[in-house]
Amino acid sequence: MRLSGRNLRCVRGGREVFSALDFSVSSGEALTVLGPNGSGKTSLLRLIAGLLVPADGAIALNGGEAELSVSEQAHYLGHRDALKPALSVLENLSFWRDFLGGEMQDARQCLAAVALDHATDLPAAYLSAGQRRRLSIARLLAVRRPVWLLDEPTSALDAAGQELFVGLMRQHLGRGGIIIAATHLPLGIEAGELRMRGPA
Amino acid sequence: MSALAALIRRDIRIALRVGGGALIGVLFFLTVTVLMPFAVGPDLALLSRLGPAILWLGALLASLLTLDRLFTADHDDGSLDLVVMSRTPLELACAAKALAHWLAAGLPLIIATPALGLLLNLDGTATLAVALTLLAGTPALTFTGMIGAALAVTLHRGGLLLAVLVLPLSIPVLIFGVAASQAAISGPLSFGTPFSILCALSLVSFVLGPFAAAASLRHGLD
Amino acid sequence: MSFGPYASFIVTSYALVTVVVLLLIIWIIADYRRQQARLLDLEASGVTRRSGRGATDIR
Amino acid sequence: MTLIDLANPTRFLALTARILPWLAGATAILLAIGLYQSAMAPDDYQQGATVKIMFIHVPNAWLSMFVWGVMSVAALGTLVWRHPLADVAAKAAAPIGAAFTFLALVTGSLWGRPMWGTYWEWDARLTSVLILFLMYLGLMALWRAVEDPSRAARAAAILTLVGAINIPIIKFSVDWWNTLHQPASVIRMGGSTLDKAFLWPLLVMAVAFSLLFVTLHLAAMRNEILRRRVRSLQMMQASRIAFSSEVGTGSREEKASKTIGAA
Repeated sequence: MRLSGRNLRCVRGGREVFSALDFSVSSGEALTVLGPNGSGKTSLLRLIAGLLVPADGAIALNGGEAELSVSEQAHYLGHRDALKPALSVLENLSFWRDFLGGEMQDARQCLAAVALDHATDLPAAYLSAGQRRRLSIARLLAVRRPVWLLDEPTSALDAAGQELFVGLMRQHLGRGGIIIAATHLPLGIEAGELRMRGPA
Repeated sequence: MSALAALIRRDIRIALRVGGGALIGVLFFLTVTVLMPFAVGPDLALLSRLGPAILWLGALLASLLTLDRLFTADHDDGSLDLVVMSRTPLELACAAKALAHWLAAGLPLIIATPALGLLLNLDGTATLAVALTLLAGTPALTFTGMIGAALAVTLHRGGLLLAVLVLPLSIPVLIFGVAASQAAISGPLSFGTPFSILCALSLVSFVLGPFAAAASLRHGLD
Repeated sequence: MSFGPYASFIVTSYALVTVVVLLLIIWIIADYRRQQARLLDLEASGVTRRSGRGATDIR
Repeated sequence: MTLIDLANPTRFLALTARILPWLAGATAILLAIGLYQSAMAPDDYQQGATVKIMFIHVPNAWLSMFVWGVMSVAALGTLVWRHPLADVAAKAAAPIGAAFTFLALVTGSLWGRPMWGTYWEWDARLTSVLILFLMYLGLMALWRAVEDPSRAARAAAILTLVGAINIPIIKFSVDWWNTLHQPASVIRMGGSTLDKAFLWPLLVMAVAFSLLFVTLHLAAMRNEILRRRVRSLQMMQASRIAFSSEVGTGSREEKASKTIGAA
């Protein structure tokens, strides 16, 4: 499996964020996207996720399921955690597992993997920022998708949470997954680097 | 299919839990209807003549009021991104959200109609006619209102703008809804003609609403 | 004892009051049981109140 | 949370547990006496047997206003004295008050049906009660809309007090509006010249229903206190998870990765 972008150009609000950008990641590899604020890290991730349309260029996933688009084979972990405060931890996770579709895992085991298994019936409103992030990470495990697009994944996590997350990322890569992460902090796994220059 | 069922289940759950707004719509409907006689006067004959119109206007405003957050809530917490990335077509997801909204906020309005009919001095037939036309017509209000709710995400504005956008679109539904209930009460038209047009409007909105809303959401993402 | 021509209205209003009051009582009792059960669940999972007493203790 | 915050509701719970059975018993006895007396009461020469509806309508109507009064005092308690139980009392009273108001409305309309020929007449009294009912529902909606009880408390208290000031104004306006449209009132409900034969059953029923309210209110307050305890325990549970996961991550991670890998 190989995820690649060729000659990508992104324009947002009439302003060119980046242009002529190429990247390529293979199965079992991780890529960190580095660069100053405003250099288009988030835009690149959203472009790959299909949430933005490139002004130029194309993104392709070779060796994936042919009838599915890239975005349907990718997980996106953004700044906003897509949790409903009125629902319990388990309800939140089960909903995304059922809705996203694909190869499903047991929701309780996924919560155990992020150390939230004692809080299954707690309303998500009571969770701290770090716990909310853990719950979002559990979503990546609940449905298996080969591409993980992570936007500052470790920002709200404590040391233990980061360690736990590194383990989960290693597992994902070990199964032939692909990770692209935009981050300021070292991710904790061996990864290629893509430096965004920022607006010219 | 189970993906859509999960979406409908989640939306209904959120609407009925603490903090959800489903039952506030009914309360609004009740209040608007009770206010009318204070403006019109307590003349029972007059009220029973105006009754269907009052109930329809109340239901229209109530269903519009609760539509406001249909997509903006999901947009604000990032859920909408994931809905777009799912393997379910966005059109179907929109339809499921509208259906859930109608079940949680539209259906209670119809259940409340008989009690309000009593206050407006409507007899059994008239109340039944209004309830029936609301049952056929409120889905159309929800599904056309959904277009406005999707536009509100694109424009980062909701509230009054939504009302201004959607109210003109709901004029046909209002016309045939009130016409059908009046026909059942006093004639001279037969009930069937306006009622079948009302049903047709609902069916058209089932097709048009999800497509327009999905298109608007796709372009509105950033 | 006869209620005259409007017996149904009298019976209906008394019946309705009975039903609503009973519903209120049932709701309050059910709510009490539910909260009590949730408190016991929480205590069973090892969460206790800061004062060191059980949350269900009333004394 | 200070010690008094905890101690007060705890003492309240102990007190409630002790007096609730007695209250319930007293309510049942008084209700039985009241019902017997109202069944034995003679027919009114004008209204016939329908006067019997008065014995349940008037207590409910009285309670619909009395409960708002209780809530207003509680609202003052929340805003001025910041008594920890005040908000609990106000919140627990609202659904009960709404139920009594609903009953006042329905029994009033059933009482009026033989006189008016319709179930609903925009009679000044009934209309005022209807508006009171809407205000109860609005207040309940306010409590439901906000998840955090301490934030909802002040908003609800202000609304309750505004309502208490507004209710007489609304009553006056509705009276004025009503006389403007129909000069002669259809009937005078429960006029001031009540025969002794009606007065006694009515008084007993009014006291019985008031006791019923006190009983239900205390029980509902107990539920509300327990609900808040559940909430604070859940929040403690949430914060404890963060703590425990920090301690035991190493082994937990290995175990978790095995289960996920096998799944």
